[in-house]
Amino acid sequence: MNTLIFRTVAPFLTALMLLFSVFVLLRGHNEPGGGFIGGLIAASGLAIFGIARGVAAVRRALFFHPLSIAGCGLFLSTAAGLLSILVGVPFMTGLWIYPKLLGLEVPLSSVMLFDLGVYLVVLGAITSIALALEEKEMG
Amino acid sequence: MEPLLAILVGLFFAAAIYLMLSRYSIRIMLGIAILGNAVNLLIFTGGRLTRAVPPIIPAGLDALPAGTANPLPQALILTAIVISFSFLAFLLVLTYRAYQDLGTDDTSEMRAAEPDDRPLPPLGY
Amino acid sequence: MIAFLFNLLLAIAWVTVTGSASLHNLVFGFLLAALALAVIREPFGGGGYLRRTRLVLSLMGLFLKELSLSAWKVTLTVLSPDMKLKPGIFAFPLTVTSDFEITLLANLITLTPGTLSVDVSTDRRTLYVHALDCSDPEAARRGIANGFERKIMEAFR
Amino acid sequence: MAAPTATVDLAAALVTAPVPLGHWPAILPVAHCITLGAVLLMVRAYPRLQAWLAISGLAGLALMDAALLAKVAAEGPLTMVMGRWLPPFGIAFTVDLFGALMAFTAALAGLAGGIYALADIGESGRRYGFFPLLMLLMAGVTGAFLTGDVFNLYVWFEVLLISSFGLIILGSERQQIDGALKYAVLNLIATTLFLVGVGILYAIFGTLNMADIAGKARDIGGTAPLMSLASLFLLAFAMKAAAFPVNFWLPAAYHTPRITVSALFAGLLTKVGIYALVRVMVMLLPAERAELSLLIALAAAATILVGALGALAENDVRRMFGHVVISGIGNMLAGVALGNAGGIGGAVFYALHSMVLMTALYLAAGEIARRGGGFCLSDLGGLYRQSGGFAALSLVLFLAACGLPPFSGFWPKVMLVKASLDSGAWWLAAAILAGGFLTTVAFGRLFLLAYWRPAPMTLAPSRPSWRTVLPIAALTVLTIGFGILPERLLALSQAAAAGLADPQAYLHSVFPEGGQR
Amino acid sequence: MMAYLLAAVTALLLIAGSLFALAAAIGLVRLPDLYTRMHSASKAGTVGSGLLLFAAGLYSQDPAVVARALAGFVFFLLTAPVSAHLLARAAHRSGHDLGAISVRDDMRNR
Amino acid sequence: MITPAAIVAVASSAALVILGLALLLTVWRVVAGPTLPDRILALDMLTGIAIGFIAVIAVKTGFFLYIDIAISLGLVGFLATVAFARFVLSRGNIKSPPSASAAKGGAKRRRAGRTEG
Amino acid sequence: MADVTALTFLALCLPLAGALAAPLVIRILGANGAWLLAAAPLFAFLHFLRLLPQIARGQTITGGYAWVPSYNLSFSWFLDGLSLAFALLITGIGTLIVLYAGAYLRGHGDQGRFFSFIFLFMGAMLGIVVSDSFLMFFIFWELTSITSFLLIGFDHEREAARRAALQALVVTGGGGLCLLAGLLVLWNMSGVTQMSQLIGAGDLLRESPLYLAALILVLGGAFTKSAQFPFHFWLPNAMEAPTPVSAYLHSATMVKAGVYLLMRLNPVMGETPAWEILLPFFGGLTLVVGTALAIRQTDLKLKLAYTTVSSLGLLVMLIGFGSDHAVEAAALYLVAHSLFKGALFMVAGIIDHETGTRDITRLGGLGRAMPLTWLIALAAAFSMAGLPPFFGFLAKEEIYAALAGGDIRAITFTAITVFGNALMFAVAFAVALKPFHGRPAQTPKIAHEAPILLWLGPAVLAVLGLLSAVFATFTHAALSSPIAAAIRGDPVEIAISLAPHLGLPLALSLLTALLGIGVYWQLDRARFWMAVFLRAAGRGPDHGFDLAMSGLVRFAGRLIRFVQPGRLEIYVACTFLCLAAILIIPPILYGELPHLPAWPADVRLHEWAVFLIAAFGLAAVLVAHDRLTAIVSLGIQGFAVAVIFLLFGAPDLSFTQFMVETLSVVILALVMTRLRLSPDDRRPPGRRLFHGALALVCGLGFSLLLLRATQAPFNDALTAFFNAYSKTIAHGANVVNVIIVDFRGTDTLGEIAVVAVTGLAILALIRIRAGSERKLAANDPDAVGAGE
Ligand code: NA
Ligand code: NA
Repeated sequence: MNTLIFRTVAPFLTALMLLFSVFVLLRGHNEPGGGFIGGLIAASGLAIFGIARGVAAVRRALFFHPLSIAGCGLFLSTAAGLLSILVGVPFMTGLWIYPKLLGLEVPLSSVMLFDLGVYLVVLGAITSIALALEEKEMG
Repeated sequence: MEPLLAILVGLFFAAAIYLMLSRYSIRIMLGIAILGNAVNLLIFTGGRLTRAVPPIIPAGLDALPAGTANPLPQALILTAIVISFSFLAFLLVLTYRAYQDLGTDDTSEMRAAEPDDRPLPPLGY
Repeated sequence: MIAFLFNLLLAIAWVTVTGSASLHNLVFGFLLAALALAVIREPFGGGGYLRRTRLVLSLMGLFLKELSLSAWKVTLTVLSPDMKLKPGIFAFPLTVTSDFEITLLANLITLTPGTLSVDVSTDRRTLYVHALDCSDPEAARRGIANGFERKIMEAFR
Repeated sequence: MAAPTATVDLAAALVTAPVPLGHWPAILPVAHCITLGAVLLMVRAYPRLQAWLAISGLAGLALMDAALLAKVAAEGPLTMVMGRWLPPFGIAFTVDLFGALMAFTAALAGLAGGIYALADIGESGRRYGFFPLLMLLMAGVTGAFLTGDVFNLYVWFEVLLISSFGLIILGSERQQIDGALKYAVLNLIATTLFLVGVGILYAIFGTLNMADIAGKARDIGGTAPLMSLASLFLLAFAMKAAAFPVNFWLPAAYHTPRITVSALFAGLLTKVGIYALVRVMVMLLPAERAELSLLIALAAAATILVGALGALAENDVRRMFGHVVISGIGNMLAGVALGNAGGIGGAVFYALHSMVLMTALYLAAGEIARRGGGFCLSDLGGLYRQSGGFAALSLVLFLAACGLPPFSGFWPKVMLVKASLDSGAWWLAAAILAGGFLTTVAFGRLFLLAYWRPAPMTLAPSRPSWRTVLPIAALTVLTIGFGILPERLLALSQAAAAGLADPQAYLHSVFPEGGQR
Repeated sequence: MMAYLLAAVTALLLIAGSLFALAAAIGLVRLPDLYTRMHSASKAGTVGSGLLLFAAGLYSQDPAVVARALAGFVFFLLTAPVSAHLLARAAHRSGHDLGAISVRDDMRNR
Repeated sequence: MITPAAIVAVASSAALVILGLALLLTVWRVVAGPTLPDRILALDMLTGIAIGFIAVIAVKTGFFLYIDIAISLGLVGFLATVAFARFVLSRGNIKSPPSASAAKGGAKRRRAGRTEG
Repeated sequence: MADVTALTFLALCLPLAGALAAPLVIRILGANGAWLLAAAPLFAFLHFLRLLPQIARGQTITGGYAWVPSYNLSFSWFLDGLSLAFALLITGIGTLIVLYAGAYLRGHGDQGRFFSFIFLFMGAMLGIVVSDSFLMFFIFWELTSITSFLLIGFDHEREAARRAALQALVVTGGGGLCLLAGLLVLWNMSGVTQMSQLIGAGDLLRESPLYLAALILVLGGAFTKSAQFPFHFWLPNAMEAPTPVSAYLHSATMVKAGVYLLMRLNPVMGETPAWEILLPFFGGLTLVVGTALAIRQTDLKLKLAYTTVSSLGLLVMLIGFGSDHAVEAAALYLVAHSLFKGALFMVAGIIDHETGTRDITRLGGLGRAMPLTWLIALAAAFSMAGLPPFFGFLAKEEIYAALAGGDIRAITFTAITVFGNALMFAVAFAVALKPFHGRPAQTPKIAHEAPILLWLGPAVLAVLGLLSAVFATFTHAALSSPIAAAIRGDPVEIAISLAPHLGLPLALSLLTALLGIGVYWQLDRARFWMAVFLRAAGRGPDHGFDLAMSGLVRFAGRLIRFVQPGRLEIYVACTFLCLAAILIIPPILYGELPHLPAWPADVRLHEWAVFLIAAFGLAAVLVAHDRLTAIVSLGIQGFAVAVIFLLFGAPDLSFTQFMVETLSVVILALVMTRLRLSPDDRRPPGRRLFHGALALVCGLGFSLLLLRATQAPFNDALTAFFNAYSKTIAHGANVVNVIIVDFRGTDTLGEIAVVAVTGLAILALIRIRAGSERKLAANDPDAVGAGE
């Protein structure tokens, strides 16, 4: 949809949506949200970008093929589960560390890694679908 | 509350099934979309209903106070929603491909895999 | 420069949205925003905005006022028993030229009373506007040119 | 957020005892498959690397499953609760003999399919994800066999289902699209019914852990709609397994994809349905199974006969084999219907035999087409003259499929007929034998027409490729091995059946303290 | 007293917002053609839901919620005109003419 | 004694009812059309009202976390409208002969199917 | 004496070793490899021969190894007079056949393969007669069916051979399944799994209510294998096999398996009315039909084949009689038949081999060119005709002695036997005289005397036929009496010898000979009248087989096209019909209907509104006449569900539902863009009504089930657990999310696997174009759609 207005607005919207998606991802553990919804929002943002500026622009922007991103996410999630073998606890046991970063305690956990994986999978897969459909549309 | 929801669930199932009984792939897809909702509502109701108290532990408390909604069915449904969404997406694209390649949305005309004129195997030896 | 500013804006947006105004959160938000922007880096070629912040704010003020009015007017229109409408699409010759300015103008027009941007011509010289009251297109054109368009040019040039 | 400060009784929430490394085999096969699937997804652009990763990964999976089987056979059921949460709160992977046997056999079939794919799946198929799909299919199959949680079972079902969707359309021929649509819609209905069953089950039991359910089902009976629930599960799994009268999706679709895919489907998918049926009906709801046994037996008999007749009626070799798969499902259902040790043991043995055999049969069908130029009986011929070795392999597979000795199909058939006669279901025994007879006729005709009959035109001498011959030959050797030296497998099947009929060991593995709420 | 004031303002915002939304809906039903209906939806509708969001933010007395409510509102402001533009443009391009009541269409002769 | 909470409760209930009415009217437009863009517009509007609905529920229940749902709904609602606009555009000109647009995709045209969506 | 068990096992394995070695040996040594290969059965024969004295003393030999202990099955054997005699015949004649085949198939490209099959068959046959365990017996039984399939179809390029092979497989394989059932019933009845243990269980079996069922099943196996009417037809067709196969299968082995089984079971199942009616009836019938058909044939092998049928009938008849004499007669005839029929088949093969034809009407005067063969043929024919001084004579005398009696049954069967024997007499000389004397006829090949490998086998058999009669006392002691004892279940002394004895049997023999000469005299006329008669009687079961096969395929085709019509709508309707039944019937049948719930009192107004909107959305989807209305209505019900989630405390669900519902609608719209389709309901009204009713029933069923399930008391232990530990241990305030990523994270792992695969699958679906694989194979660079 080659309209000047949409082309101009889309990047801002996409950036906002990506930002919001990370926000939703990170707070999911305590409030509604999480990796899946975050991923959906991010993918929606990229879809808007793609509709406005073409699939090629999104592909350039992502650098990796969306499915590789999904694969990476799946890998991270499984890895988050497998980490526990190092500690001698069962698969998928939540592991938490609290490193001090610039004087502030930052909670990091395998659970977050897992949710990040979910986010990436959803982002990658849905973007891949959207781009494939969109590309077809043009062709 | 559950009886009312049970009736609604029945309606959802009935609508989904009626749509899926159609010959036309688009109506089948619509039916599948509704079917997913029907099942989710069923699981939701099956976990018993509580009004408007989300299972989110308020700041300052260590555990949920009594009277909050049952979180487990919600978690199950979340998984189910995602899965049924994935399947719906796949099926939609499949329908599109089927229409493109087979030239029809009428499933009773989609006979590439099982044509009417399938021959019998040779009867001799 | 634009990238940096927009980045900072996004970081501030992050801080407000997350509701934690610590330095860490700002830095984190800045990083995230940078990431988000990196994804859509193409549109940010050059130019600068910082010095026009005041003008932007004034534009925003005008806009909010117009928006409130607009909603009210529409409400009145639809609730009036006989909607005396003379709708139509008129062409508005654009003075602003950059993508950003045209977009901003078009959106502001949409959000103001009785007008709605439908399209920009391919040569980017004309904006087609739908108006609920199209009995006097010239007046409408003048209103836009002296209102939003002028303010935009002030703020962004 | 800060580290938790509140004092919590950890022992009431977590498995506090250290988990030995020896428990990891319960989850590793699945984690391995998913990890590898993820990696393959990332290296989709490098087909050669993909192939080698996938094959070595599948071999690794087979080794892991073998180790798991050995462990379970030696020490009894093995449980690992994900996330250390006490059962039934966390998801437990509980591996008993039944699950371990199925998983191991599935891995073998998957490995064979993977090797065959090297020759069968072309460039575009690989680029669009054959190997990642295969790995995730294996993840779904293995997960389904190993999990001890009903909802988790549903999830693995879906993983394998969507992977199968992906596999079935690789190639995108018209036939494939048509077959895939039917396959997808009908299978989706089946999994949805399964999900409904899980929802109702949760509404009734308030738990999802199989051991927990197995323990509670015996108390709850009579106060809850367990018969309706059991019937629902029966329908859902019967559809998955392709039992008559809900078997239509299988012949509608199995002949359309690439032959490797058909082989994997035939070997794995319906067996997962049977697995779930056995797990749920025999272990979780035994009283309800007994009530429904007549219905199941009728369905079994009909499935056997319709499948066998279908095999006779098809001109396309792949469709014929599809009906043979169905007929086999009928045999397994018969075992479930009987429900006694012989019946369940026979069903288990049959399932294992069928996984190996059906994979091999479809791979052989691919080889038939490669050598004979097509799948249609009316055009085939001369295969015997062309290669005696391949004809011999095929013949062994055919005979095994007919249930003739001394190949693997014989033993489960004997067990099932014996079990039928023991419980007085002579008509079921008759159906099993009649099915075997009709299958024999069908395969006899196939051998006559495609192998013995002179070729309609001179066949080009085919270049044998180790990628196609090795998997078929290896599976054939297994078939012969199971036939001639059945003791180990038979003993394991019977032990698995005993474990299902009396799940005390299973329960104990999940609840070592015996504590259940 | 503050509580009453807050409650009153919230109540006012709630009622006003929902009324705006209702007005937009009425407009959607009453206005004669697509393009006029768009005015109703893109203005009254946006303001209506914006007011309701703001009411929620206000009543929560939590700056974070207020900020989010505002962010949401801004987002609608960004998207509403774009979607109106896209829809109007698409409709016009695909041959949906202005209603009979219209007096002028400069786009027709492009 | 009228408490502040009661005031808000009454107002929010009233708002819910008003919004419910608005929803019904909008739904009517969705179903009545008459043209495709009309329906799309109505659906867009429906999203907007739903956002307001969620905000009111947030007030009513005191769970302000619902606001995030409203925001995301705004985001994807926009996406839906964009997609529908594309749909309208790609359908081609409704006034030109239908065969020109329907031939796309190489698929056989439905005998009885209606092109108007 | 070396370890008998190990040696016996070795002897049993020798044929298998031969099968494996044969292709290699033949490839290296050519046809002369037969000498080497013959060593395998010869050694086995010698081993069994060594056991003869022990068995003759009335002992039995058992042995074996554990095989499938968990099924109480061992690889075990049981040798008594009967099994040993069979083992000797199988290995002995087998040795001769191997030599014979070496010459007969000299230069044949597949000779090695042929030997493999023959050895496999030999091993299977040996297995049948020595097996102690039922299951092992059955396994070998089926193996003979399979290997005979391969042997009969050896000339597979000829349709007739393929047909005959399939026929044999179908008939004997089908019978085998009957037998399996019968054996399992026997196992069930007696509780034993070994033949040797069964012998003591005779009374138990005969009194069991399952006796008749078991008998019929076993007879189903035995009659098909031993070609009893009406299953006789496969046997003559099996003459499509090369002559060595015919000679082997139809003299001492394959077709005798059924007879062996009946003999084996006689002590435990015999002497009951059913046994004594069924066996003689079918045996007698088979005797008559077989001889009659034999007369009609002009093909040497077919003539012999039909007499095999009648001989088998005779044996079955005798076993059915079960008297001492009958059993003795059966034992004698068993041996005699094996010897003469093997010899005659080989002679027929020699004639065929040397002249190129087997048609009796085209042969004559061969005696001059092939005197030795003629001599052999005459010797065998004498035995077959029951003339002294051959073993056949003893057998026939004993048969008549057995049948002699006063009652009508005896007279009838005597008449039948005399008739049958007379015809066999005629056939014997038709085979042994017609081709050899008279004017030499033109044959495709010029006849010469056969090479040694060809005549050696028949010569040995013919000589044995003579010697065994001459030294009858020794033969009886070593062979016949132990056989009879095994059949009878008691020790038996057979006394008959060539020594002159007057009496009714001799008179009957004379009558038989006279009749036989008469028939031989009028052979051409008899053949003509027989043909006329058979034509009048209609086509036999052989033609019926063709009809059955094609009918079966046609029926199956019709059935499968009915149950597998290829229309998705029918599949779906069938599925939902099953669903409706499952949802409605069990609750009614098992009293699981819910009790009537109290009407919920506290439903609020806006809740009603949401329910209504949901229902409205559903209705709108159903009646939508165009795609967008349908899609948008779909969105309405989806939104309503999301709001329901919101109203009942599930913000995460609501969140996700909103997102997913919107995205579904988006994808629907994107896809619809390219599908110019109408979602209109284009069903005829009747179908609509049916579908509507079906859908409503299913919906009602789900409602009832859900209602009933929620009326049971709820166990919320899981929820309590999650609520208690979500924050304290898992560090998350949003319990739902903690469940998703921690408590039940494995579910989510599977879920994202689904999502990832969906991405991949859809990409494949969109990108791969039909035929791209094919194009790629042809190195077409444009094959895969847009590159990545
Ligand atoms: Na999730
Ligand atoms: Na708007």
